[in-house]
Amino acid sequence: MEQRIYLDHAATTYTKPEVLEEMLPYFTRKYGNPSSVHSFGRETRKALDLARERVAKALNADPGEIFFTAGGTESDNWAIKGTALANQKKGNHIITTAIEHHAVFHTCNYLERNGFEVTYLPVDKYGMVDPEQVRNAINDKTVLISVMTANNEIGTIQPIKEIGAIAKEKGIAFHTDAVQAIGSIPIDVKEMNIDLLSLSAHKFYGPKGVGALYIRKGVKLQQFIHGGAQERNRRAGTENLPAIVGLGKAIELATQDIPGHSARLTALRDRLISGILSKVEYTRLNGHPTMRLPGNANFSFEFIEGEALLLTLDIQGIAGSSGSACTSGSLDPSHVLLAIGLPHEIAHGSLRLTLGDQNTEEEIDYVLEVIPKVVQRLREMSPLFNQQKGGQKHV
Amino acid sequence: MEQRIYLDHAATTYTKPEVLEEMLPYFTRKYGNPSSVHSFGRETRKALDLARERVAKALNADPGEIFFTAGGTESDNWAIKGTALANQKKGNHIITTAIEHHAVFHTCNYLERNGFEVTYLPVDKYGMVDPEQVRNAINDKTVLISVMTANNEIGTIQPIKEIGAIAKEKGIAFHTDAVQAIGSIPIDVKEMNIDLLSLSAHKFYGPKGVGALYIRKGVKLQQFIHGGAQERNRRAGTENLPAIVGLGKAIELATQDIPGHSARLTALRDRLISGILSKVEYTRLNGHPTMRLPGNANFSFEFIEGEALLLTLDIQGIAGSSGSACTSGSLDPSHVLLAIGLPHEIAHGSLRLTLGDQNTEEEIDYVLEVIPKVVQRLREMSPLFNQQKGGQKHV
Amino acid sequence: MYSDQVMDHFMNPRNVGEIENPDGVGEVGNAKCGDIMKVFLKIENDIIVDVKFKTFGCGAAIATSSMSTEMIKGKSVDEALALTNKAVAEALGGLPPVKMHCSVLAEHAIKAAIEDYKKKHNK
Amino acid sequence: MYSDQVMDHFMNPRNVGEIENPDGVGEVGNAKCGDIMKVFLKIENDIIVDVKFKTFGCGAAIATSSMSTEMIKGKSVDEALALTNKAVAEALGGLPPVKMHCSVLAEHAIKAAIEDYKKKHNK
Ligand SMILES: Cc1ncc(COP(=O)(O)O)c(C=O)c1O
Ligand SMILES: Cc1ncc(COP(=O)(O)O)c(C=O)c1O
Repeated sequence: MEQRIYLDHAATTYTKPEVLEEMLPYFTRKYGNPSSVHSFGRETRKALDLARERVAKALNADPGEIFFTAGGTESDNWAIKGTALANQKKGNHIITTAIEHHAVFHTCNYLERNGFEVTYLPVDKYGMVDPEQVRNAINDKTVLISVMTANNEIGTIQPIKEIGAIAKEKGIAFHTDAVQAIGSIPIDVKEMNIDLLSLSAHKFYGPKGVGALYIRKGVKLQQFIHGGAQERNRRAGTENLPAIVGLGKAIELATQDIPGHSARLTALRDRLISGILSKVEYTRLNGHPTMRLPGNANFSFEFIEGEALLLTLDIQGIAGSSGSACTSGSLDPSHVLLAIGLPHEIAHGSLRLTLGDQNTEEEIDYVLEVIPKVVQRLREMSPLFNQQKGGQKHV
Repeated sequence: MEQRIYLDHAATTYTKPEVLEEMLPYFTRKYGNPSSVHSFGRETRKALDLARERVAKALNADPGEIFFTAGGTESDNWAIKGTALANQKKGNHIITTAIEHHAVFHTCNYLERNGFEVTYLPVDKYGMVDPEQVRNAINDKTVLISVMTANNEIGTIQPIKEIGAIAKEKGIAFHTDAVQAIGSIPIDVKEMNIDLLSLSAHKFYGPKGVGALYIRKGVKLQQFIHGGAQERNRRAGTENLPAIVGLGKAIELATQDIPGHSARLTALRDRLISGILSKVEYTRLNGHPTMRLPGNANFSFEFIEGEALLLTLDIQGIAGSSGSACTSGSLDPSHVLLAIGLPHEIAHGSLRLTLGDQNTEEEIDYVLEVIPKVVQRLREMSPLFNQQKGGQKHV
Repeated sequence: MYSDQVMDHFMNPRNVGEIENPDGVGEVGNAKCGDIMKVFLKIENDIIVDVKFKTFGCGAAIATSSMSTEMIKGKSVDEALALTNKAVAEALGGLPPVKMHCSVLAEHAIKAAIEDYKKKHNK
Repeated sequence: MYSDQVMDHFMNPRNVGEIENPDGVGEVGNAKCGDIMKVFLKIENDIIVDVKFKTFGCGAAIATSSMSTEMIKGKSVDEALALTNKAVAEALGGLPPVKMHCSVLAEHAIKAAIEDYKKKHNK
């Protein structure tokens, strides 16, 4: 394998060198516990405060509203279980969508097994949620609305501000999983009426294993991880200082020029999308044509299966992902692809390519050369292909 | 401040350079998601497997029984809530001790607020739990026994093997918080009859923000963090690869020569303890004289308050910690010091010094020079001191 | 994830294609579940003289299709019927546990093709 | 955590000690809660001409003892009674929120000492 082209940035990114550099002293030299009285603690306490300010600034929040966690999944778990359990007296109904990440979806499933009622709102064929459906789903037992800012598989960006306004009007807590959105879409928790927001550093060139939950002042939330008094007594566990420092630096970098970054990725993405759609027949683009993350392209190639496609691309040096069941060992393909109405057999043949900072036009052109051949090869092996094209008859 | 002497290793340690070195490639070069099909994923998958094997080896467990978490606190939360919730049909009674870390203690408090009954076993004046008391506390609703391997404040090592045998005999799940024990005491989950064990890398020269939970095969445990299929579908969230790699390396290093490491620290510790006890009157050692962690020394100095002591030591370049309420902003001093029978006013005057790999005899001798002066100075300021010594009379 | 043998059979699958006027054809699986395999047999004197397949499915499905058709080529019908998915997986140097179900596909498709042959030839 | 002024008054506390035959003595707090402050006053013509303290407590308790005694030295009894813990904390460049309660100790101890003085002198 001569070159390797990474097109799986929605799964995880590398940590930027300048982010890692800021983290390094906190491993070996500045290692004190920020809760400690001594000088080792004071120097890390300062770094902790700075990171919190940087996250707050990126979201237009107050530093006191930012709580560090171990990642997007923990933030989602905390936001949803925490709100549900804190409002048990008020009601037991949660509204979310059919296309949430598993961190939200499985958490809601868990609550359903424990006495809560969850409405999973459908989406249109582009994966878009209708704010009016949110409004109509509200009943007097509704305690939480959770709608992701942008989808991790198909990239569709949701009307968060509109949904936030409805939640505010009705006095219901509104959570958004913005894990995929940070750095790609400007976020303003005040303007968008967001009460709770999850983010995860490794999606925007920060380190893995660290995230944050924004909790608007006054929002009722039960604690999720019990123990020591860290994070103003709300999230226990020795602070992961190097990672928190990295999160702070990464979010600062990621949000300093969202329009420029987004324009660059969008141009690459559209080159990729139009190239694939024009070169490979029986292919569709999943997600919204324009209201989509700048780095996200998601295709379904009929008659073939996604994992086989991924494996072949990998051998050609191209790293992508798929919504195929066979990449996960489960039998059903991605719930997101099914929710936008794809039949199972087409959902199985999906490929997600997500672009990042370092991808180039040359890389995209190489991908555009390889994919049509690979798809063709697999189709020729497929018993569905000839049948469909009316060539070889069923013997 | 010319020199700084770090004697707070029980709070957190630095990451060893050779551990950090093994971690570094996983930030910027080997950053793939180990669940991915492509080559970026395969190279991290291998690293994940190796780390799991290293942890398993250190505990005499199977790799399939090791689950990575974000730290000791999460491991404790998962073990305790997970067992309690998975066994609700069987019973609602938990046995633990009065000296657990807050990660266990507050988790048990939380369960008490949610319908569980918790027995907090007392300890003797050395902080030791009596296995017979564990046996006597068991009733037909008992679903979990949780006793820490060694205490983080006073260093007392518990009779884990004996307690494990009782739990096994009675068919009750046995969890131990071994966060302070790894690297200082040999652990063998089979021989010690441990069903669940928590550990945290930053306590043994690994990175912060990563830990593990050992779950014996067959032990029933509810999931704690819901989401993706990571960790064999039991702990969701993108794997924190750099940190997991660091945990693996650190536990290998920490367990390769426990007797040697322990002997070296014990010698330093005993030099510190006998020096303090001989040089400072009205002083006591907290914890067991011999069944204690090799790096742990914990003193109570009568008539003075711990935070004032810490602050002054810090100015002299010595970093320690205390069980004083005033370091945490709460009013009650450490529940551990109260549990071993210290009156409040004496608990307030406590100092914990915990040694690590790089501490030297010279450092200890410097500490032995400084502490008596500092204690004397604070005592002279204290209205309790003269009264007690019968010198100056109450005016 | 996959052994070298699996990757070899996946990238260079043996016996891909169709047979005109086959003596037996079997098709199992369905597109909804993400895998379909179709096997074509040419049989002379109860000996499988040629075999081809077409597969819609993941890497493991394609590799087991390739390996299993290799394993029955030149064998008697009874020998082919005795082929188990375990034997195919072993010949491939093992499959990841979550992929073992894919190897069943090939076993069943071959059995179906032989049944078809027997039915057509009244055996 | 602490301001420079707090650290200065903690490390170099002013007015530590006792006064023989004081005109007023006040002691507040208790060892159980982790802080005790005892204040000794020498008063002439309702003016505090000397003040000393002894404190068992944390850094903030010692620093506020030092600062508050400085602030009432040379003042009239009524001026001293008007001293608030907020004023002491401000003079120290602020205290961490969790430590504000420590500053109440000094205010109360001074008030107690003045009361003692008033009682002894029938004021
Ligand atoms: C939309 C979304 N939410 C939540 C998560 C979970 O984040 P993490 O894996 O960092 O816990 C992810 C990514 O995995 C995601 O894409
Ligand atoms: C005994 C014990 N248990 C649990 C923990 C919690 O570990 P962590 O802070 O890494 O979450 C600690 C340390 O803080 C500890 O000493």
